[in-house]
Amino acid sequence: MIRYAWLIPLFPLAGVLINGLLGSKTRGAAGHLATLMAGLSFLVVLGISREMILGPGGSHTVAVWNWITAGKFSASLSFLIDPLSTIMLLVVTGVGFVIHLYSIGYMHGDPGYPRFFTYLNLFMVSMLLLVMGDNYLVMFVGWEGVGLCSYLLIGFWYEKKSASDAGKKAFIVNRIGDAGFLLGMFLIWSLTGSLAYGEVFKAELAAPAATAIGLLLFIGAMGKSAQIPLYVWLPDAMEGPTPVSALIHAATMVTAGVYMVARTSPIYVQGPAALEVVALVGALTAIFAASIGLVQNDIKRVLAYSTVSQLGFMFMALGVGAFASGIFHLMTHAFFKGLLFLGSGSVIHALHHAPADQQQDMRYMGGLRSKMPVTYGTFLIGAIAIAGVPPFAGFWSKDEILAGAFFSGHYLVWGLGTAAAFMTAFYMFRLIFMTFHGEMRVDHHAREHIHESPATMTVPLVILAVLSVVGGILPGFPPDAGWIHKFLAPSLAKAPAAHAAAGEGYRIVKAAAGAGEPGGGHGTVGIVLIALAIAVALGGIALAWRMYMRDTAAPGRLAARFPGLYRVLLNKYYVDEFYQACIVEPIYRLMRSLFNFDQRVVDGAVNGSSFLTVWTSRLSGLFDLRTVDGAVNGTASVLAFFAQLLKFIQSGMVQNYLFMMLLGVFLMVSAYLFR
Amino acid sequence: MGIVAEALIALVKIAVVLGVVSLVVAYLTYLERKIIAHIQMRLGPMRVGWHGLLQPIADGLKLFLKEDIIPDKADKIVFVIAPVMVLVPAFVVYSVLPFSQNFYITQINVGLFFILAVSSLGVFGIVMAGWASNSKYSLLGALRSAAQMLSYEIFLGFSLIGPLMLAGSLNLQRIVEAQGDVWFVFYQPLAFVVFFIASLAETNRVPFDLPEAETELVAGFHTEYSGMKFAFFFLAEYANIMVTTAVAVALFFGGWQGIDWIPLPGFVWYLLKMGVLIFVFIWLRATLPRYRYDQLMRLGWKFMFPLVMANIFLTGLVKYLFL
Amino acid sequence: MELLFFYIFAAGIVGASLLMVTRANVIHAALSLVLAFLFMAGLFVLAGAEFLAGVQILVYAGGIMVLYLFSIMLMNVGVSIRLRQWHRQSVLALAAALLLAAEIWMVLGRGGYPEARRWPWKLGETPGNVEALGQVLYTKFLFPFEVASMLLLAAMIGAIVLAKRRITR
Amino acid sequence: MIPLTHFLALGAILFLIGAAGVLMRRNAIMILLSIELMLNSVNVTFVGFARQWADLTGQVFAIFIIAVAACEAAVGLAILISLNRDRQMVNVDEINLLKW
Repeated sequence: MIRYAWLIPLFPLAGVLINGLLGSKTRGAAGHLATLMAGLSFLVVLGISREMILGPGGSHTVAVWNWITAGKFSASLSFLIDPLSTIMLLVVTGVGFVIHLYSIGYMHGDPGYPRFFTYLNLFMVSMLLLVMGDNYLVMFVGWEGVGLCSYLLIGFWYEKKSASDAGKKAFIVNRIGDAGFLLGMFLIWSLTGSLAYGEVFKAELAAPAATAIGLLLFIGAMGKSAQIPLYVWLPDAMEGPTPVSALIHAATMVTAGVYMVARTSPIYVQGPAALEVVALVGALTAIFAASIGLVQNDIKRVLAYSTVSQLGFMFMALGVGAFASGIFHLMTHAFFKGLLFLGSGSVIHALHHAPADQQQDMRYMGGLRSKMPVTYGTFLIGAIAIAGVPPFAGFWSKDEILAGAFFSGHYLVWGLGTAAAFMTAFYMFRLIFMTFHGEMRVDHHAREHIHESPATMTVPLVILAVLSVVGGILPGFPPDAGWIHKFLAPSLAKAPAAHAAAGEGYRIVKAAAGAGEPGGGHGTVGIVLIALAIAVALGGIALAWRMYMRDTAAPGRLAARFPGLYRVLLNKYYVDEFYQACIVEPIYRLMRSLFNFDQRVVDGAVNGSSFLTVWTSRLSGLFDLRTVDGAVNGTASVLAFFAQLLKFIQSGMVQNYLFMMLLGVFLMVSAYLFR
Repeated sequence: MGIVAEALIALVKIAVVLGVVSLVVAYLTYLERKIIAHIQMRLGPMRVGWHGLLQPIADGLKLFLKEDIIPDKADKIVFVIAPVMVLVPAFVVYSVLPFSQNFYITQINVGLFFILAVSSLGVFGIVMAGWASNSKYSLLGALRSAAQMLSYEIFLGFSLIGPLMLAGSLNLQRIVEAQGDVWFVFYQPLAFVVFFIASLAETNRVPFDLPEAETELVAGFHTEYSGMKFAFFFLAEYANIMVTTAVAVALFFGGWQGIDWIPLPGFVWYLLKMGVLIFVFIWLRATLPRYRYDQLMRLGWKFMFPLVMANIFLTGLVKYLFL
Repeated sequence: MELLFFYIFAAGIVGASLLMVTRANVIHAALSLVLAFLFMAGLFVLAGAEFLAGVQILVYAGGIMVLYLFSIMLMNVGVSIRLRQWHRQSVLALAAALLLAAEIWMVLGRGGYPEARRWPWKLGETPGNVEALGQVLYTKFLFPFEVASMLLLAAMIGAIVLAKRRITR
Repeated sequence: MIPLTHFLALGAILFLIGAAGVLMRRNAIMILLSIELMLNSVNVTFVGFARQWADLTGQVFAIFIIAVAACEAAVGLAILISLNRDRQMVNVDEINLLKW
């Protein structure tokens, strides 16, 4: 089965070709076709993962075709099937298939229906290339492909200015990250002479080199996975259709950075400083985004900031060396965040008769529980899962991350993470209470149109809800020694034994934990940590209940008491404004000053010289007419001389250019001869 | 055997083949006139010799002795080279034809490819002649023939791929041997039909004689030619007919292989089969009207091209599945 | 013997190409080029590339050059014969070309090429050049081959679009 | 045996004749013909190398060059024909709208 791995991206590619070229013919069938294609590749993935999980596993390379061979450089289009890519394939095709199914209902009747599914399938192809490629070049192709699809899908309703702006923003911000990735790739190639994982990871790198590679690649991951400071595009990306937000901007694409860092873990462990940066950036992002999420009123924006925050958790895990936990969290997050997004889509779908600015605003919702029981139930499961209440999925992975941070001696990271977990629980239940409980604040006109969504939308919700319940405990119990750790172990590097930050404190804690292995999670400290995590989650929920159910005036009072803090949070720490003022504006100002320079100095010089000419000619006209004529003609002939010279180069005649080419060849051969 | 002896033997073979071909070609003109005459209920040439048997020789003498006119405004060099350029490829092709098991001038492993390549050069003579004459009729004839021969060469080439795939060799002797049991015409009827039509067009024969359509273009590309140069064009046309029929016999009708219990030498069988095909050529001329130019192109590109492609595909499929 | 034939063919090619470059009449130039191609086919046979020699005649001489002649006849070149033939940069270009020739001469003079190998088959044998070429072309070079066919298709469509007369309705 | 340098020298000579033709002639058709010659000079070189190493790659690429030459001829001639139809000229140095 594994040798048929090339079928996985081929099915969605067929969908792209059919829907993309014959979209006007397939129209209504486009969604079913695209879903079928996603389902077929999911089936292949299931077959492969059956062999990988139940069978011998191992690492397999499926060569498709030798792509580039130039001198010493060679890259092939070949796929790597190993435990890590198997997990990613399951997530991508599984969640992808469910969301395709959901989109059939959600996008029904949209004028761009076939276009939407073409993009969605194209995204699948790119994401699969990214995940399956066995070298950095193929991964980069996928990386750029998902970026393109993200741009296309955010700006799917391009007639809306905010949507097309958001698309452009995502594209440009990603480009900064991609430049980092590209530089990292160059560095890898120049240091190891190859881009294939197998050969790159075998190479022994000096710590500074590995750190440099790690940091450059992490810049790429920052862009794609929305980490500080390149996270600004993700909240705006919610302008796209909700299934897109669920698939691309929650479950799969934004985790590409996590996957990439995990895949590159053999390099990262050789440059521990890079890992420190990853951990710190992850922790900061987690708490930063979570704090913004506390006060947002747009339902999708809350989820978007939550995504940024959870991605921060994943990077935290990678940074502290708990690679498997990071991937584990990636997987569980794909389940419950996909679920939450789809649930919010269902809510928005129900409210599409409300005024446009109220459809996504939680202040105009409330009391939807009785009208949409399935959506409510599944949404609640997702919220509990993300809050980290056992035995739901989020608990297992998040607890592992926090424990990993603690036991590797990253107390600051652990503290930030715990605080972020508390906030997560709070804002998720704030969202639940504001949306589904309390009195109904929906516009009167839209009230009678509220209804439960059709089956194509609720079935995916139920599927994901089930996964959110069992997706954590099945592979992740017992903590830090669950099945997923054993499965992933061959693909990932071992965490560096003595972590840079792990100093004296680490040893003390290790002694206190009484467990031999770092990150073992057993012993008294481990149990205390678990209890603390549960307490934090429940505390967040309780606080939300107190503020939004029992004492509904409390939030207002709080905002009134800390007006500055509230405004800062509401305005997302003014980061967008900061970028506008510090990066975009200076560029504009530079251009304006250049323009002014051109106007004043250059034009001034020209005008001045003409003035000078007039003046001198007038003067010498009095003096001697012949001298003037001579001077003028002289100037003209000098100009003409240079013009003739320059004209020769820019003649517009092909043959002149070809002559230059021949001269170039001549010079090159000369260089070879007389070197 | 020394190089000199080898060269001498080769020269003798060449002389024999050329002599026979020239003679046969001369009598082909007689045959054509006679057959068409009888089809049209006439007698044909009767005066020179018994039933006009010496007519070709008389014609040859006449052409040989006639004044050789070169038009004033013509491009002299090209005008003179053109007839040679037509005749040479037509004769060169005979060097690889397997007239019998043992009798051939040479045998090369790319024989069929060689024939295609060399016969594709024939069009140059026609184009040169048409252009050098500096006459409207000639130029039109040349343009027509350039487009026509270029197009039909493609179908001609593609139609040969079918038998080629069955024989698995480009060597004509191998191809003939591969037809020991069944002639390829039975395996490849489509290919043969296309080949036959394309060779009609390649040799500028009715119903594809547009380059020399006497009702529109006087005599097409050779309007301005006379005397020996005209004879060259004439010879080349019949030589080409013989070549295409010879190729057809080698590829589709089992070459020199005959019926076992009739003890005839191989080359007799070969010539007999060629004779039958040549008779069909002449027969067609007496029967069919001429195609219009657009009809010619449509027939080629829209009908024969897909047909021959389908034939190749089917042959490949059958060969892959059953052989 | 081989060397003698090589010199004959090389002289033919060079002579015909010089003739081609210097003709005022485009038709004469094209015909000289055909001559050069025929010699070149001979050269290819000499170098053991029989199939290539055939392709050279069939495609180049019999196809592409006929296309040239055909187009030239469509274009009425009579006028251009009477115009100035040489570009203004001729002298410079010639000088540069000669200089380059001298340089290439020097490069070739350095020599140092490895010993020539023999083809594993003889000229004219049946499992020979053609079969081997087909084997390589449809396996190792299948992808370039497909690309070349796509290129031909694109060129065909492009040529039709470019040369077609706009029919205004 | 023919030395490899013979093939290379022949190729270089042909290439330079072609290049000179491209650079020195005004007539567009002459330029196209010269380009054909240049392409063929590369073929000669390829075939020479193929023989030297008894490796068919050179011949395969010569075939590809012929395919490319066919494309070039078709498109080039199509451009010339439409140019000739619109402007009645074939001299390349008169096509200089790019210069102003």
